[in-house]
Parts: sequence; C-alpha cells; structure tokens
Amino acid sequence: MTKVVDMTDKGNGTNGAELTGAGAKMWLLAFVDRVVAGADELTELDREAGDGDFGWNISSALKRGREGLEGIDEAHPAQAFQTVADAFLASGGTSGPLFGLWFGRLGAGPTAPWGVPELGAAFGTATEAVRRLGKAEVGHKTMVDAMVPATEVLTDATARTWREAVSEAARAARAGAESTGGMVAHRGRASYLGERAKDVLDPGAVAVAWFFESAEGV
Amino acid sequence: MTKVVDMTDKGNGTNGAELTGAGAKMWLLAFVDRVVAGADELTELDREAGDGDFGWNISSALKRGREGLEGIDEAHPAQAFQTVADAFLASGGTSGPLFGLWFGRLGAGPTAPWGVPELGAAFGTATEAVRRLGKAEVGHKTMVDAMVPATEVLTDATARTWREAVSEAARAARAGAESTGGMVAHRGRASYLGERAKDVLDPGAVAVAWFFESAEGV
Amino acid sequence: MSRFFMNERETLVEQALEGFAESHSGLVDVHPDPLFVTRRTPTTGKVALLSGGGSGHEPLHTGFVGQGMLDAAVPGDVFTSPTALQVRAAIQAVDSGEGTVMVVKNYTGDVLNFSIAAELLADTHRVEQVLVDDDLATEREDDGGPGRRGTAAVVAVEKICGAAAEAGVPIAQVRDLGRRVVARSATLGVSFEACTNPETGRRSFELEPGEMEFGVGIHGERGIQTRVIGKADDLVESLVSRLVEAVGLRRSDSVLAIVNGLGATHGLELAVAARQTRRVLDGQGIDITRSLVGPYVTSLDMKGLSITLTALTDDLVKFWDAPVRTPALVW
Amino acid sequence: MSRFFMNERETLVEQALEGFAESHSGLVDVHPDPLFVTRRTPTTGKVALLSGGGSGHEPLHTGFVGQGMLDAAVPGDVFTSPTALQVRAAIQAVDSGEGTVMVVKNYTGDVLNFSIAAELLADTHRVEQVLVDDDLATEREDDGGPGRRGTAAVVAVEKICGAAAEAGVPIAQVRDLGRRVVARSATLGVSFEACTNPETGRRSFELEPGEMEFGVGIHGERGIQTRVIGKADDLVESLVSRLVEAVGLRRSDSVLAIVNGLGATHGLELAVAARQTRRVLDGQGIDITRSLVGPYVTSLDMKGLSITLTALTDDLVKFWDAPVRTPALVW
Ligand SMILES: Nc1ncnc2c1ncn2[C@@H]1O[C@H](COP(=O)(O)OP(=O)(O)O)[C@@H](O)[C@H]1O
Ligand SMILES: Nc1ncnc2c1ncn2[C@@H]1O[C@H](COP(=O)(O)OP(=O)(O)O)[C@@H](O)[C@H]1O
Ligand SMILES: [Mg+2]
Ligand SMILES: [Mg+2]
Ligand SMILES: [Mg+2]
Ligand SMILES: [Mg+2]
Repeated sequence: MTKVVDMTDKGNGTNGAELTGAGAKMWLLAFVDRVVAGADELTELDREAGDGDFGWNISSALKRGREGLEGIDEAHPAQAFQTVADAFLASGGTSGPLFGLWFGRLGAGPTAPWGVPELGAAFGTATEAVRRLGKAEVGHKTMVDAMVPATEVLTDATARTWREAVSEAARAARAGAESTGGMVAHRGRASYLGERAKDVLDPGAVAVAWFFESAEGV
Repeated sequence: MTKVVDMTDKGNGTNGAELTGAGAKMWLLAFVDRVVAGADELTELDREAGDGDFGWNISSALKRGREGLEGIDEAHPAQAFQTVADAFLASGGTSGPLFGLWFGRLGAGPTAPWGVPELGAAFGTATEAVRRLGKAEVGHKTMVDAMVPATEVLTDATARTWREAVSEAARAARAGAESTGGMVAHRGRASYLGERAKDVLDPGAVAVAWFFESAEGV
Repeated sequence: MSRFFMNERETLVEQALEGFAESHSGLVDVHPDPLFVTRRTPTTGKVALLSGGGSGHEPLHTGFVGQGMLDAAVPGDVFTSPTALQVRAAIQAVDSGEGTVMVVKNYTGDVLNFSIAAELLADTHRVEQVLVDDDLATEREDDGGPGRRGTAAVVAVEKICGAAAEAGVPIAQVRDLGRRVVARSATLGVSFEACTNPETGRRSFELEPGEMEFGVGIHGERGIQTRVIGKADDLVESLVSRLVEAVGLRRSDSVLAIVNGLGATHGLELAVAARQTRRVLDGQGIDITRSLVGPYVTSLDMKGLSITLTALTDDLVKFWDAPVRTPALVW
Repeated sequence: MSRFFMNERETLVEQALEGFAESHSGLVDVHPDPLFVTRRTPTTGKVALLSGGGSGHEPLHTGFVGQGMLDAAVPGDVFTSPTALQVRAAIQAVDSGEGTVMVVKNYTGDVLNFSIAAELLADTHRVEQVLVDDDLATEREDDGGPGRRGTAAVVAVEKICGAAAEAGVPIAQVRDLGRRVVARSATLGVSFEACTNPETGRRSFELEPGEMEFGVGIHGERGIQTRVIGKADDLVESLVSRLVEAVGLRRSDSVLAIVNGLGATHGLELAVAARQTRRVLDGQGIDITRSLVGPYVTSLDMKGLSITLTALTDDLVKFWDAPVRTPALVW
C-alpha cells in the first residue's frame, strides 16, 4: 500500500497484489477495446429492448476516455477511473451520467495503489451511488444487476491479489448480466416493452461484465 | 344502315354487318371487364415506366363508364361511346383527357348503326384528334402506337362486317402495343426515363389493344 | 414492408381534403363537387392566382392557399392531374374580374387539363398560364418531347406571383414575373428509397443497399441514373454545381435556395444538406439571400430531397419577403 | 433497404444544427461548446423557458426556439439526452434573473441530466422543472418505474408556458401552468414502419405486411403490442376513445388535438387521421377548439403517428393563441 510496493510491481501492475495506476490504465484500455469491438452487439441488444444507441453512446464515451487515459501519468488508479468518468459525464443519455457517477466514485478512491480492501470499498461506494441515482435494485434489469454481485464479491473478497478478486467479481458480473435474460425490466427503456423484451440481455449489465472481464489480460 | 337491319340483328349486334347501339354497349362493357381484371398489369407497367397510376386511372374511369352504359337506351353506337368519353373526361391525368377526346370523337359519329365505312371514318377522326392534342406520332411509345395501325386497318378495311374489321384492327393494335417494347419514349412520363424504360410496354397502348380485342366475344 | 395509412383508396384524397380543411378552417374552404380549395375569405379586386395538379405532393398546392399566395388550388387524385372541369370551376370561383394566372407544372396531363379549362372559358375570362419546368434531370435535346418536369421551383413561383397579385400588380405582369422566376430556376432531386403506392402498398422501385436514384421527379419514378450513395457533402456539391451552371450564376449573384424533402426525409438530413448547399455556394462567391428548408413538394413518402436555386433580383426578394398566411407557409 | 443521409455519424447532429441555424439565422443562434441553441435576440426581464433532449425528434425542440416559445433548446446526440454540462451552460445563458423553467420529457436520462444541471446551479439560479409524461402506452401500476414517456404533449407545454413567460407571468405560475397542461394531456402512438438507425442504417424493428405496432414512443422502440392494420378510421377511433377516457373528457368539453407525424407519414395520411379524430370527438360532443396537424415530434423517419388530446380552459386557449415566431411554429 506504499509507493515501495508499487516499485517492486514493475510499475505496470502485472505482478503485484495491488492495483497500480498503470494497472488500472491497462485494465481500462482493455475495456475500451472490448467495448469498441463489441459496440454492435450492445447496440443490437438496445435495439431490441431500448432505442438502439447504447453501443454508440458507450463507445463514443470510451473513445474519448482513451484519449484522456493516454495523457495521464499513471500515478494511481483513482486518476485513471476519474479520466473515464469525465468522458462519460460528457456523454449524456442514461448510461452517460450513471457510468459517469460510477467511475467518478472510483475516481474519488485512494490516491495510491489499491489493495483488495480498497477495491472493495471503492466499488461499494460507487455501486451504491448508481443504485440511488437510478432507483434501481437487483432484478430491475439494468447495469445494477451486474454491478451489485460483482461489488459483493469484491467487498467480501478473501483473495490476496486484486487480480484474483476482480477475476471472481467478473464471474459474478457475468452471471448477473446473464440473469437479466428472462427478466421483465422495471427501469430504463426496456421497461416500456414489458414482457416483449424479457428474453433480451440488458446491454448495460453486459457492459459491466465486460468491464470486469477486461482485467483478465492485465 | 337503317333501323331495319338493326332489328334483324336481334337488337344485340351479334349477327349483323353493322355495329348497333347494343353491340357497342356490349363491346364497351367487355372492355370495362377486361381493364378492371387487368388493372394491376397496367399499373405495373406504369410503375416501371411512369408513375404507377394508370391502372387505377383507367379502371376508375371505366367503372364510372359502366354505370353510365347501364343507364343508356342502346339507340346507336355514338351514344355508348359518348357515355364512356364523359367518364374519361371526369378523370384527369394524361389518359383521362386523351381517351376522353378519343371516345368523344367516336361519340360524335353517326346516330344510327355503323357499317365498316362509318367505323373507319369515326376512328380516323378520333385518332387524328389524339395525335394532335398529344403531339404524338407512331414510335413515340404512347397509346397512339396502337391507335394508328388499328385505325388504318379500319379505314382501309375490305371486310364486310364490323366484327371482321375490328378483329383485324385488334391484331394491328396488338402488334402496335407490342412494338412499344424496345422503344425509347418521346412522350409521356416514360420519356423521363429514356433508355431505362425501353423494354417496358406502354400501358396506354396495351389498353387500346385490349379495347379492340374486347369486341371478340360480342 | 410499407403501407399507406387510409380508409380506402377511393376516398383517400377526398377525406384528406376534408381533414385538411377542418384543421385550417380559418384559412381555407373545400368545394366538393367539382373538387377545389379556395381561401376562406376571398380577396377581390386583384388578379386571381390558381394552381393545382395531382395529389401526393402535400403541402403543395393546397397548403399554399391563403393571403399572399394562392386564391385556389385544384387537387387531382394521387399523381393524377385534376380534370378540366375542376379547373374551370375553380377559375370561375376566384376570378373577380382582374383575370386569373394559372401556375401549371409541366406534365402532359396538367398541361392538357389546365389548357382545356382555359379554352372553355375563353369567351368570359382572361386566363394566363405560367408553365413551371425547372427539373434539370429531364432536360433533353429533343423534338418537342414533354420537356423538363415541374418540381419545387413552383413554390417560388407561387410565393412571388402571390405577393405580386396581392399588391395589385396586373395580370400580364404577374404572369411575366412568374415566367421570369421559372427562367431563373433549376432543380435536381435524388432518392434513397422509393415511395409507397397507396393502391398496392408497394414501393415504386427497389434499390440495393448503398444505391440511390439520381435525377428523380416527384411522382415516385426512377431517376435518370442509379448511383452509389456517397457522403452527403459530395452529393450536395454535385447537385449544386450543376444547378449553378444551369442557372448561369456568377460570383456575387444572389439566390433563393430551396432544400426540399420528398416526404420521408428527416429534418436532420435536410439540415445537413442545407449546410453543404450554403458552403458550396459560399465557395463560389454566391450569396444565399433567402432559403427554405423542409418538405414543401413531396412525392408521397419518398426518402430523398431536391435542391432548387432561383437567381434573385431586388424585386423578387421584395415579393418573397412579403407577408404570407397559408397553412404551410406563414411569415 | 433504408439509409440515413449524412456525412458521418460522429458529426451528424453538429452539422445538422449548423445547417438549421444558418437557415433560420434571423431567429436562432447555435452555441457550439457545450452545444445549445438560443434565440437570436435574447429577451430579458422574463422567466426563461428551456427544453431539450435527444436529437432525432426535429423540429422538437430546436424548432420551437423563438419569440413566444423557448429561450433555449439543448440537443443531445440522436435519442440521447444532452449532458448536464450542456443544460447548465444553456440555463446560464438565458436566465436573466427571473429564473428558468425547464420542460423535461420523462426519460431516465433526461431527468438525470436536467436534474443534475439544476443542482449544479442551486446556489445561483432558480430552476423549476415541468416533467412531461403524457404517453398512455407506458402507464403501469408499478413500483416507481420510469413512468409514462414524454411525447407530443410537450409541444402544448412549450407553446403555453412560452406564451405565459413572454407575458411576464412569474416562474412558479409558469411551472404550474406547464404541470396543469401535462395533467390534462394524454397521447397514444402507432407505427407502420420502424425508423432507420443512423449508425447502422437498419430499421429499429421489422414488421410483417399488414402489421403495425400499437403504443410506440418516439425512440424507434416497438410498441406495447403488434396488431393487424385495419382501416384508418377504426384505428383512430380506438386511439381517441382511450385518450378521451384517460383525460376524463365529457360532453361539451373543449380540447386541443395534436395529430403528430412520426417522421415519414405523409400529409394525406395525417389529414385522414385528423378528419376522423374530429368525427369521433364530435360524436361524443367534445369540441376540437384548437388543432395542430403535422410532423412536430418525430422519431427519425418512422412511419406512424400519435394523437394527443389536451383539455382546454379559457386561459390555456389564450396562451395557445398568443403570437409565436419560431422556425417550426409561426402565428
Ligand atoms: N434507472 C436506471 N438505473 C440504472 N441503470 C439504468 C437505469 N435505466 C437504464 N439503465 C441502464 O442504462 C442502459 C441504457 O443506456 P443508454 O442506451 O445510454 O440510455 P437510453 O435508454 O437513455 O438510450 C440500460 O441498458 C441499463 O443498463
Ligand atoms: N403526349 C401523349 N400523347 C398520347 N398519349 C400519351 C401522351 N403522353 C402519355 N400518353 C399515354 O398516357 C399513358 C399514361 O396515362 P396516365 O398514367 O393516366 O398519365 P400520367 O402519366 O399523367 O400518370 C401512357 O401510357 C401513354 O400511352
Ligand atoms: Mg439507449
Ligand atoms: Mg401514370
Ligand atoms: Mg399520373
Ligand atoms: Mg438513448
């Protein structure tokens, strides 16, 4: 949890127990790539159960985020997350402010490398804020369905390294995203369609699963 | 050429050398049926080489014409043709006034049954009027391409009965209509398409062929 | 799949006119038999201005009846000229003694029926005709074929002649003004998707993905060429360049630009086209002194647009700017 | 096949706004960064009226900026709420000290972003919100879901609040007037063909021949049911009957009827719908005191329409009739 640990970590977060600024940046850049590559998939889900712009919204935001990320000095994870938050806040839509808030709360986390406990605390605050602003609970078929189980894993994590913890969180987020197939939406545009959009996965939840899964290669 | 001939003709024009009022009415009613049944075909030709309304225009006019025909007393061919002319004149479009004029000139023909010479004279005047108003010559890909050869047959006819003469005219009209396939239009909307509409038959010419062919069963 | 919203094909135009007249009952009256539309409050002591043609181009012409523009509009069935008897009745209704100027789009059917109407009234009414033939796509070196089609320049003619008539300009001058506008105008249209035939529910033609029709009119017909759709800016540039040449515009000339939606074109799309129209003209030192952007002369629900340029002079600008109060145009 | 006419998806909204502003340069100004639209000539000493939301609904909201209606419109990307920072900048630009009323269509994204903007300005500006939620199709007996969508009743709210603000009515009353209009309004929409996604060029859904979507909103989404298309009159009757019930209209009540095209619906089709709307209401002794027929709140190039009824009172009629001078509405 000190700069010293960070140094032994080769400065890129690929070996240590803690998430460094460089590690967070790599993670987020991998997320950008995943979303840009899969934008059409997300748009298609939003076309079936929304207004067909989610892939466009999130990939525009993250492309802007990538520019920001490339310019930062990798000091600590908070800075990387805040950079992405700013990009989302300049995006509008529903997902813009909600992801903006989520990453923004992460961006308000400790200004040093994060161990598993810091990770858990940061995601706990962030997810709680999204639930409050969106008035969304698990089962409402939104991004919250992936955020909440992933956050619970991180909060309760017994893993030693951030990578192990996030990898477990990714599995929980994926399961949460999958669970939205078969749900009748209570929030967001999919709720206008009632039973008609039941079988469609929520694109916001899928994006959250992609986010956690993007830590894999870091 | 007198009422007497008409009487021996059983009053329906099916036996005599002259076209009676009843015969003209049957002929025109058969034409109405042919056009109503084939309206979609004409519309399709006009869709490919015009604005897609010809089937509608001509069948609306002729349905109105049918109502008129049912009310007339079958005195002479002129009356029957004039009834159809009135229906066309209440139709608008390009074909409305042109067919209105054509049938109108026929309607100005002799007010007694018509022998072959009367037929030739009436169609001669009528077709000449359409050519003048439409500024259309043979080869311009319009109704005139069927009217002119049919009219020539009638004018030069050596046939004894009107039915024989019209049957020959029908063959000429059909050949004229077929000849419009392969023509680049110089009049009407098909001319806007130039080479692109070359292969499409002119629907107005096809309708004229149907008109002459409708005398067949009378 | 495509489909036209109506009750039955037979009553479409009649019912639409009823609905239209009720929605604008302060401005227009519909006369049912024969069918034509007039101002609610007739204006006498001025030249009457009348136009008409097939339906399916709304708001043209019925939407332009009112103070400062038309005295009457004579609608035919969809894409079908009105009859001479309709036109005659409309002239009789609005001619208050100063004569009538008919604005006729150049189509064989319209020319026939409007001309016959004028002839029928030759003994009792002075009727002058302005023939609108602005569509470059149908220009041909020919033996008296039908000539250029009449398309969106008709809006400029109706607005400018309407203002002149309202101002008390006599019939010959109103007619000549209209002819001057026609002579100074050119239009080109393109289509990205055909319109729906209200009778069959079918599109008037089919395009492959990425294709468009270049040089379309306003009756759902194909254009003069099928082309690949490129960027909006490139297409607009190619249209505007040809118009500039055809109208004979030079540096520091002043124009009216009409960027017209053909029916299903969205406001965003028209605005993108309007933007580039201005840029191309700016680049040649030509000033868009006035512009009109929107669906004014439609081709049912065709997806596409046309651009019209009219070279302006001070008097044309003055008549364009004069007040107008119609269902579709108000200022 | 279907396709959206533009240069590239990235610049669509920005270029369209440039084109729009140039075509109406006497009336509006576009502020590029952050993006919002204001009147060309700001009016001070009155409550500022502001609205906004995703683009793709033009002429809403940008076409309603001008005297007697909005002071500013804040457009987001297509179907995407603008950001809180855009809304904040627009409020700062138009609030001349009498406070700002924001007209917000009820969508999660809009509500979030407009509310955040108001909160950001809480210390320095008085900002009130009118939430428009008129779409009956999305009514649900629910636990605080997003609630009814905001659709075409927003035009009535903007016109009436705009006239009130222009007349010097203070902020709380302008807000309450807007809320009263919302409470007295209901809308239902249907679609015969989906709109084109400008990014993918695909339609937002596919229908079989003869099918339509009942209960659609303005974002290309399916409705609440797929139904067989019948006669126009039957469909309009079923829409109007439900609206009459929802608004609680009784014999001799007076209404504003908005027959709104969703983008690709032709004037003939809207006029047929307007005609039957009047007949159904006449049959129940309800008077269409005012009406508005046209594409005012579109869903890109969706083929379909919505009907809105607003129960009128004398003061609402007065504000509706007050002069307005905007790109899309003039009287
Ligand atoms: N009330 C809400 N709380 C949390 N997430 C929500 C809420 N409403 C929608 N979402 C999420 O937002 C996503 C859609 O985002 P986007 O397409 O940008 O918004 P819009 O619906 O405004 O077009 C949904 O897939 C869902 O995950
Ligand atoms: N100038 C002309 N002279 C003679 N016939 C013509 C002329 N122009 C068009 N036609 C005929 O009219 C037919 C089209 O009629 P219709 O569809 O009613 O007219 P429109 O083209 O006005 O829709 C054509 O098939 C052609 O035979
Ligand atoms: Mg969306
Ligand atoms: Mg035709
Ligand atoms: Mg026609
Ligand atoms: Mg959206």
